[in-house]
Formats: sequence, C-alpha cells, structure tokens
Amino acid sequence: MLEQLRKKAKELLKNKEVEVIIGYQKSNNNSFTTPCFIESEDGVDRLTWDEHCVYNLSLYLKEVKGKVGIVAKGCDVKSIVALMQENQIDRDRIKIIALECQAQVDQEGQILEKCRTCQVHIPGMYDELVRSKTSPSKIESKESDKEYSVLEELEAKSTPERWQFWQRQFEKCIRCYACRQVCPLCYCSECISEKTAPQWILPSPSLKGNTTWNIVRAFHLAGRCIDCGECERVCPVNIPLRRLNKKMEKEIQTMFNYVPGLDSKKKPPLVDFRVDDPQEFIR
Amino acid sequence: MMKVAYYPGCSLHSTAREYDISFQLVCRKLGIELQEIPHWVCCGSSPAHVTSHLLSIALPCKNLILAEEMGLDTVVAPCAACFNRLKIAKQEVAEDSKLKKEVQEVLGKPSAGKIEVKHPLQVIIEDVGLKKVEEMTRRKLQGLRVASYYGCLLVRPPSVINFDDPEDPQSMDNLVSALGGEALPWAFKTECCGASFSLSETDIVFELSGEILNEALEAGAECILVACPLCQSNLDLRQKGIEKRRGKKFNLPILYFTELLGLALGMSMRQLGLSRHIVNPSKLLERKLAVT
Amino acid sequence: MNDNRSVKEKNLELKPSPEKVKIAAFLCKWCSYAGADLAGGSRKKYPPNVIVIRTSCSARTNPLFVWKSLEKGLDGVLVSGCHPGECHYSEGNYHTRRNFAVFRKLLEYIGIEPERFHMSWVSAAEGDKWAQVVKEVVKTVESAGPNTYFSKKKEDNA
Amino acid sequence: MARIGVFVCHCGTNISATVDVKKVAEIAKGFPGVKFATDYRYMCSEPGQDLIQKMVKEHNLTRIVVAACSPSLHEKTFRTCTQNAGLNPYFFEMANIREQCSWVHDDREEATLKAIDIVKLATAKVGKNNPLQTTFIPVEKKVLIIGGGISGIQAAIDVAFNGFKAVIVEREPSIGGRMAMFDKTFPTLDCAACILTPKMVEVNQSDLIKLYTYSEVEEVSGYVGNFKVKIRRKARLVDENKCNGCGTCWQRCPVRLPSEFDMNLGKRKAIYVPFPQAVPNVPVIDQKHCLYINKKKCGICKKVCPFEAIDYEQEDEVIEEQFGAIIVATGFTMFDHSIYGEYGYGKYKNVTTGLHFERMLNSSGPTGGKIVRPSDGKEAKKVVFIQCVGSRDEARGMPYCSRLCCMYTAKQALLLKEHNPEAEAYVFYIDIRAAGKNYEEFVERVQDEYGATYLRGRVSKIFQRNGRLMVRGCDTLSGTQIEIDADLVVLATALIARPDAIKLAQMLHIPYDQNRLFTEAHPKLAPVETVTTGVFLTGACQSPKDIPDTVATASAASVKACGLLSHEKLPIDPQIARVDVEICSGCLACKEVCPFGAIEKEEIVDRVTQQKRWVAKVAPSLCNGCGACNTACRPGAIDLDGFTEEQIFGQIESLTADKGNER
Repeated sequence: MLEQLRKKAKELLKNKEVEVIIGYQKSNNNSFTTPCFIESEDGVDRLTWDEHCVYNLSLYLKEVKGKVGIVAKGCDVKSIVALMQENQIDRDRIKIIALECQAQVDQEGQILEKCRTCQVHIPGMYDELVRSKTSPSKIESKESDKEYSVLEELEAKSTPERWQFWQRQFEKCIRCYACRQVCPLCYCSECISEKTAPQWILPSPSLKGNTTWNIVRAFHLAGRCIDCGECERVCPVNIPLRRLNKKMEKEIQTMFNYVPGLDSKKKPPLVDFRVDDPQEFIR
Repeated sequence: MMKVAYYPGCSLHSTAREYDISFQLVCRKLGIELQEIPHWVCCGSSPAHVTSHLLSIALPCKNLILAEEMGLDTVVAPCAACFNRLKIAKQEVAEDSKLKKEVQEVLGKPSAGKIEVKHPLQVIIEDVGLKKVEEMTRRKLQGLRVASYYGCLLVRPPSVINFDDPEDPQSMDNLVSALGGEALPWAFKTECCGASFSLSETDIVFELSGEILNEALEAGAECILVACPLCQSNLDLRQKGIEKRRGKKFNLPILYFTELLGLALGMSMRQLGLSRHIVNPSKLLERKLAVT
Repeated sequence: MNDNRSVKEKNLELKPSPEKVKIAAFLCKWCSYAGADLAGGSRKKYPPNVIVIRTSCSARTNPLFVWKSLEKGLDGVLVSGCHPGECHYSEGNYHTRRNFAVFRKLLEYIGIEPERFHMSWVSAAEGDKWAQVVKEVVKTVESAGPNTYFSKKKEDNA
Repeated sequence: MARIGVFVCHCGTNISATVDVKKVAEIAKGFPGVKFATDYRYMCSEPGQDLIQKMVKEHNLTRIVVAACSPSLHEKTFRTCTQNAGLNPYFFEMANIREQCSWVHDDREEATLKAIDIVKLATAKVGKNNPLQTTFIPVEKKVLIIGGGISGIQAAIDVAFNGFKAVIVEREPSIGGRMAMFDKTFPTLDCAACILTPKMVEVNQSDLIKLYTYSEVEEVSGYVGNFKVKIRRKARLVDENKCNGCGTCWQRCPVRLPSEFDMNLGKRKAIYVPFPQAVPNVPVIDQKHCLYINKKKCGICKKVCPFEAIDYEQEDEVIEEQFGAIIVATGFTMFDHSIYGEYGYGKYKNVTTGLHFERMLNSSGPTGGKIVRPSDGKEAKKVVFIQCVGSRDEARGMPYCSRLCCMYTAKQALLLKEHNPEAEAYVFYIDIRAAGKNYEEFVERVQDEYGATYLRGRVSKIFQRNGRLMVRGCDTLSGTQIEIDADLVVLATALIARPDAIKLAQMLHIPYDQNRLFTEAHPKLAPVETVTTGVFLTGACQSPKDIPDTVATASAASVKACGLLSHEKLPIDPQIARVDVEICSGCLACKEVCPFGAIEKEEIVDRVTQQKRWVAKVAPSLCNGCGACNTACRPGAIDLDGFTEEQIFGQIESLTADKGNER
C-alpha cells in the first residue's frame, strides 16, 4: 500500500495538481507517526502508512492554503464532508488520497474503540484510492451493529447516577481546550467560550464552568461530529468525550435518520427540519 | 428448480379440476416445483367474509401459517378469490395490531407475515419470464384471437394486490402475444361476471356474463382466456342459457390460461383435461392449432 | 408553604422560601405570549411560579439559554411557541422543535431530571391551554424539587 | 451606566387590587441601575405620560420601564412617549404585570412578589437595550408581473393607470393566456376574444408597460423596493424590432405541426404566431422542428421576409432589471386525466377535455366552430360531459373543488345546443356549485331552456363499441344505471398548479400548500399578499378562479403594489439580526435556517490575516427578526436587536439573583 501511496502522491506533486500533501511520517523513535507536510516530489518517501496513523489530518485543511493533497482514512473523509457541508473548504482545491484502513491502534497496541464498529474501512469520497491487499479485516467479528453499545452502560444508570458520573468527569477538566484544538469541526475563529459579552461559560476551571463548557461543546457538535475520537484521545485528564458525542449521534440518527459525514449535499440535521418531525415531548 | 407452496383451494379440487391439472403440468414443464400445503383449509371467501370479518381473516392466516411451516417463502394460489383473500389477510394483519392479536388468539400462533402470496400469472411472468416461455413454446398459437378476461378479484383492490393494472390489465394479453396468439384489446376485462350469484340470482349472471361474452365476440374473439374458476364457470356453464336469452350464438370456449399455455408448450388437450369444458373447445383448437 | 414570607416595607432583601420553585418561560411574542395575555384577559388562574421572558420567536430560544437558566439555579424552564405550521415566520418553530428534541436528550444524558424542562405549543387563542400548561409544568417541576445541581459544592466562580 | 426609571401603573384597580404597586415601586428602587421608581394610577393617560417625561428630565433618566399591561397594548404608546422625552424609543421596556400577573393570581403577596420579579426582569433587559434607528430603503418604481394571462394583463393595466411602470414576463410567444383560448364566457356569453383583445392591445400600446414574451424569470434576489430579477429572453430567431407581423414567413413555411394553442386539434407552422390576435404580432421559430435549424435546408422564411427580420443566429439573452414589487400571475395548468383507467387512460381520441371543446366551439378555431369527433372529424351529436375529473378526488386527483367546471360545463352544454339544436348534452355531476352572480340562473337555463340532461352521479367506465363511446354511469337520483352511446366525451378536468410552481415559489421565498398552490399571507385579511413583503398573488396560481375573480385579484394586487411604490422610501423594523464579522466563521448555518433568504454570503478581507474569507451578511429589508439564525450560530456571531444575547442573559440572571447559589 505504501508504495502505491507514495506513487500517487508523487504524481500529484509532479503534475502540479497539488502544492502540498498532508500525510503521516514516522516519528523520531520510529514507533509512532506524526503529521507531515510535503511540498516536493523527493519528499514523498517520508510518507508512511501503518496502524499508528491515528490523527485526523483534515484538521489542517482550513489552515493550509492553495491546492492541497491529503492522506485520509474513512473517518477523516467524513470530516472533510462535514467541512464541505459547512462551507469551510472548497472541494476543488483538495485532492483526497484515501486509504483503505482496517483499524488503528492506541499506544498500547489496542485497537481503537471507534475502529471496532467502523463502517467506512473504504472511504466514501476520494480522488485516489489506495486499497489494502491484506483483506479480510483484522477485526474478526463484525461489530458494526453494536455501534452504540459503548453508551449502554451509562444509559442504564438512573438520572442522578448519570449526573454524578459526569460531574466526576467534568470535575477533572482543566479547560486546556485540547479537545477543541484537535477537533476538525471546532473551526470557529472565535469560540463561544471566549465570549465575554455576555459570558456564556465561566472561563476558569470550576465545576459549573466545566459542565457548561462540555454541554455547549456536545450540543455544538450534535449532528456534526463524525466520531474521529480525537478529542477523547488528546484529553489529558481522560474525560470520555466520545460517550457524549456518540450519544448525540445516536439520538439524531434515531430521530432524523441522519449520520454525519456521509453526504456533502445534505443539510446538517440541526439546520434542517421536516414538517413531521417527532414532537411527542411537546405539550 | 423453484420451489413454492401450492394452495389449490376448493375449486381446483372440484369444479376446476382442469385448472389444477393444467397448472401442475405447466409448472413441471417450466421447472417450478409445487408443494401442496398439507391440511389446508378454506380461504375465507364469500361464505366466510359475509359472516364474520375475523373468520375471513383467520382462515387465510391459518393457510399462511401452514405454508410458512413448510419453510417456503412463496405461496401460489391459482383461484383469484383465494389469491385475493390470502393477500388481503396478510395486509390487514400487518396493518392492524389489534386484529393481529385477535387472529393470534384464534389460531394459537401468529403468522410471521413474511411469506409472499402470488398468483400463477405472476410466477410465470415475473419469476419464469415471458422470454423463457416464448423460447420453450413448441406450438405457436397461430394468431388465435383471444380475449383475456381477468375478472374483479385478480387485480383489485390495487392497493392490496399491487399486480397489473386494475382498469386495463395486460399480463394474460402479454402471455398470449408471447405464445403467438392475437391478444384482443377490449373493454370488459375486469367487468363483473355475476360471481356467486350464479346459484342464488342466476338472472344477474345471465345479464352480466352475457355482456362480457357479447363484448368479446364483438371484439372478434375466438375464445376467452380466464384465470379464475368462478369466471370460468359463469361464462362457460351459463353460456347456453345466455345464448337462448339473447337469441345469439356465441360458441366461445372459456379456457384457463394454463390450458392455452400447456397447449403451446406441446401438451395435448387430453392431458390438460380440456374435455371437462361445457363449450367444447376441441373444434376450434383442432382447426387453429392442429392439436388433438 | 410560603407562610413566613412577607414583603416588608423598605426591606429590599427578599428571601423567598427555598421550596418555592421558580420557572423561566421563554415565549414567542406572536402566539404563546399572546395566549398568556388571553389567559389574563379571561382571568384564568394559575400558580405564580412562572416568569415570562418574551422572545421574537421560539426559534430565538437557544437551547443553551435553557441550560444557562438551570446552571444559574432556576428550578425549571418552559419553552413555548406557535403550533407547527402557524409560525409567524413560517418555519421558526420547526427549527425549535428539532433543536430541543436533541437538546433534551443531552440534558437527560448528562443527568438533568427531565421534569425540569418543558415545551408546549400555545396559540394566541389558547388562554385556557396556557393556564393548564403552567399548572402542569409547576406541578412537575415541584416533583423534582429545588435545583441543587451546583449548590452543594463550593463554587469558585468569580 | 444606564439610569433607569420605573413607573408602576395601578391601571385603576386592575393591577393594584392584587399587586401592592407601592411596594413594587419601593423595591424596584433597589434594583441595579434604577435611579427612580414610582407608581401612578394610569400610566397610559396623558398625565401618566407627562410624568415620565418630567421625571426623565428631573432625574436625568436614560432608560424607562413601565410596569403595566401587555406590550401588545401599549408598547407603541410608551415608545413614542420615551422618544418625546428625548430618548431613543428603544430605550424602553414594558413589564407586563396585568395580563400575566394581577389578573391571573389571587394571592396578593404572591402576586406582588411575582410583579417584583417581572419588573426586575424588565430593568435587567432595558439596561442592555441598544439605541436602534428605523432605517429606510429607496423604492424602485417598477412592478414585475410574472405571467401574461388575463390576470397579468389586468394587473399591468392597473399599475400603468396608477402611473407606474410595469413589465410583463410571459413564457409563451404571445400574451393572452388561457382566456385567449376560450370561445365565450359564462354567464353572459360574451366572446372571450372580444373582451380580451382590446386589453391586450392596450398593454401593447401603453408607454408604461413593457412586454417580454417568450421569456422566463430565472433568478430573483433582493427585497421589497429593490428586487433584482434575471429574465431569460429565449431566442425567437425573429428580430422583434424589424418584424411587422406581415405573415409571409409562416404562410410559406413548409413544416406543419400540431398547434398547442388549438390543443393539437389544428396545425401550425414551424415559424408561427400561436393565434391571429397574438401580441406582439411577431412569430417565433420552433427550433425543434425548423428545417433550417436542424438540417440547414429550406431557409424559406429568411428568403421571403421583406424586412430581414429572420435571424437564425440569435441566442438566448439574459437581462437583469430592478423592481420595487412583484405580482405573480402564473395561472394554472390542466389535470392530466390519463391516470383514470375508467375514462380509458387517455387512449380514446373522442374522450377530450373542456379546453379541447373550447377550441372546437371557437369559430376561428381548428374546426371552424364545428363540434366533431377527433377520431374521424364527423359531427358529434351526442356529447357527455363529466365534471369533477381530478377535482374532489383525494385518492387520485386533487382534494379541492376547481370552482369553475360546473359553470364552464354548463356553458359548453349550452353552446353545443346553440351550435346544433339537434345535439344531445348529458352532464354527469357530483354537486352543482354555481355560487356567483347570475350563475345559478345560468345553470337552470341550460337545463330548462336548452334541455341539457343533468345526471347526478359518477361515470364508472367508458369503453368503445362499434366506434362509439359507451359511457356507463349511475344516476343516483333515480337509482339506476345508465349507459349512453356518445360521439364525444368532454372531461371537466381539474385546474392545478403548474409543474414548476415550486421552483418559482422558492425563487420568490413564498410558501405553497400541499397542492403546490401559492399561499397568501392571510386567507381572509391579506388575500393577495404573501409573507414576503412586496410579492403579491393574483389569479389561479393561488387557487382556481374564474375570470371575474381573477380580474378582481389582479386589480387588488396592483393596488397593493402601487401602494408600496407610492412611497419614496420604505421603513424597516430595526429589531433584526446583525452579524459580527470578526467572529463569523462563515459556516452559513444561519443562511440554512433563515426562512426569508435574508442571509447572503459575503467576501471580506480578514482584518488580521489580510486574507479573503466568506462571512454571513444580513439583508436588513428581508430580515423579519425571528432569531432562528442566532440559535444556529455557534460562536454567537449573529445577534438579534431587541432580543440580544446580553438582554436575555440579563433577564435570566435577574431571575436567579436571589436563588442563593449564584454569586
């Protein structure tokens, strides 16, 4: 696969179809990867591809100007779709080199939670596709129907128990905003958390402010989060953020039959409506 | 080999034996294995559905359950009334949970509602395909002028049956054309034949079936093709009486489409049980198709 | 239940009984606010726990306003607008409906009692309904009791 | 810092009976920013208002709160009063302590406490009110009329009569619309052409009316006073300025085609005017069938044209014009009866529609006024009319009544008898709906004097026998089945919305109903207005209408449009949305949710990075101030004056200040 990836990257640079390619390269100690930005043909040998390519590189698309090539997994492509839906990137200036991805692993070598239920091993949108030769998938049991099983434990709890659970989590938050920085969809130039007139969110770490911050972020991502899981990965205090975002995804899929990141022509669910939307909760 | 559950219904075991015989023969030829539903019961037609709505749904459901237990996914019912009842029962139970519960109470177990109900015409046109039928034809119909008469139950109500056009159905006509006959356009394809008034209010049948025979003759038909035992019997059995009343000779054989198909596939009149008809088709068929 | 509360002359410090629930109601000015006015016009009696915040349209009510109300200690929130299809802005309340269909799920998941958040459609002609809605909402919020989400912990909010 | 004055009204005893107004005022004095508070018997009275103005001066107040009745009653009164006191009128808030307090509570103590909360809420809001200015937009004094049928024609004439300019955009090569196809009109039986043609000529000759025929509206942007409209002028291949309509070209054209105007009963040429009285009297070349265009052969029209008006190279042209108001007069189309199997699925040539029959009745029509069977051209003597074909049929057609079929069927039955007294007319109907001036009398006459046979019942089947149509139906009044052997069947098919109605509605941001008919702003009190200010409806695009109703709505719509145009400038409510471009990230969620299309994409140069980027921009005259965009905006870049985030936060905070657990 890697050879093919480098070949396609080289072609794109050679034909001047892109000015830069965002991809993965080996980290200094060779065991992990880091993002890299390649501007010349001879740089493409730096490109790498293995199960340590966890980063969602679409994060950089808005920043890097001009014609860009991007190496993307199925989940990363979903965020590109979401960014297109929200007028953040111009598809014409982007070449997607999509990679068939079996699964990514964490630092301990464990398959990531999100990869276990992945339904986009082959990305849904691309300009170039690099297929894997080593099918079938590493994950033996098909778990895609258990997509939301990660929520079950918490959903089964009573309301006060859930409050306690989340309070204990939010208590830890140090408001470093790493979750926001790493999120491809948290692209606002000025976040609501920085707004002072009025002040939506108490800026310093406090249980109240932390709770509000996390509620605001979950709601702002509702119907948009494509579950790359990066926020949870980078959280220094291990708040299980995927359990928040996944819950929103589940409810929206149930109520409005919408899954984010699949169709760039569709309206995101919270700026759309149907005349016959559910309203059993309204008096 | 396609395998389907076979629900013959009462007519095909009595007045319409030739429909049963010809259908089975044709299926064998076309590679369809029919497995008769063991211990099938009444389909819930007129006698049941004028008595009790629940009965009219529970009876066909019973048959559907029996068919499901055979492990097959399709049940075929040649009699238009049976076909209609099975279809309606399946739909009503699926849409009305209260009714479903009642039926379940009566029958002791529910129908999974997954089995598909088909008419032989559907099986032949949709599953076998007219192209294959045409290829297998041994004896072309030589331009035999056929008026296809569908009756009321085969295509109506469209919301339940969802097969062919309710006003101007075409499936038998297409079959006739495929077999080399001339399918006549005419307007009485789905008019009422008088149905079960045959015994109680015979006058009505004389009138209505007479109209149908008359239109078919005016359209130039040499015979009428049917897909329902009751249509067949009204048009065939009452034809002499109608001729007398109207003072007009019709002499129109009333054939099941399976019989004509059987002939085209190379079977003999004898094999197909054509001698059971009142209006004798043999003269016409000998003359036109040179069959015996 | 509010026996020892009295409005004392010149005593500007009000100390309402802590058990008395206080509910903010975000009403669109076209239907629900007018419906509440009509309830007044026809002298329909209902409990005084609900204070109305008038908005242009129910769609103006950001779900996060509801959270801010709860965060700041209100015991319940009601959002009310025109019936679907009757929005003065033709589509506003459809957006409201979607926003809150999602947001209420988030509130519940985070551990907020569902008794605290309510929504209703009240038209300008439904004074009776408004009174009824208030009665029901107050009762339900009372069943959840006063909001103590952040009161037991020490807060360092500046 | 705002200096707030609070004025608590007794409203006689309406408030003071339940609320201790003096205490409310007393306590209000302690609210943040409140510099003065008092109570008064009737705040809305002249002395009450004087009090406000006096206190503003005396205490140097900058914000006013009146605690009284509902803002729906006196908000305007006190805004004006605030303005008269020298303050911005939006530096005022009302605290509704009557409808939502004193009238709905009995317990004096409870009510007083709640009133205090309500007043506190209002003071918290008023302190954050922005000064707002009513702005004005200039008005382009020209009306666009979409559709050149009788509706659009009448509207244009009325607009011009009021001294304003009008532009008619008509899709067909000529104006005239459906009415031009009719023979005579009910119930007076005037000839349609005789009353329509003069109006068409008037339109053509008016200096104030411009005609764009064979043209379509392609794009509408802007807003009331300043609609920018792109109009596609389809290539006629004939120069309108050179042609004088002599007709040499179409007389000599060798291609004969079915005439749409004659419902395919007659012929036209490949270069043609749809009918002799066409306005403009300039032909158009049918590019699909012209020999020269398709095979580069022929070219006769160009050769014979004495004015060199034929231009095969002509191309579509898109022009842009500005308008102050738009009148939609796009009319209707006919329901396609071929879905009805019982009427033969449209297969029988002799089963026709009312419009076909109109063309046959017309003495200048394709049959020269003879009623014939389309199958063989023989005279039709026995005609069956069937009403409600596609109307009042929820299952397969439209649920509504098309309103005119009863009348035009009666008229057609009458004219049939006039053309041939020997002819027989049978009419199948469900009900006769003849509610109009002299309508019922007309239907009676058709039955009594002309002997048309009316049968109350439906037709179950039409079939052919011996070349004749057999119509089988029931007569529910006598309870019998009927079979009629007819020469001709005429179906009164439903009037329905045009297939592209939704496209136009979206272009204009006007709503439509489940039948794709355009929806008026209010069915009773604003019947020709739409919710989009400056866009008006007339005629059958809104619901089936007969000619008098169509003309009436056309005049009404044009008066409304002229009313707008008579202003030099139009005021806009300042309580609308505004964008902070510094914060806006250009996701345009606001644009998606805006019901009025008031938000556009705008390119700006970023203040910091000096790079170009997209942001949202509010068109003030389109914004109605609903606030849906505010909720959709995640960073809070778009706010709504009158209901700003700060105001609402202030209100929430004011309610929670005494909850103990807040700072």
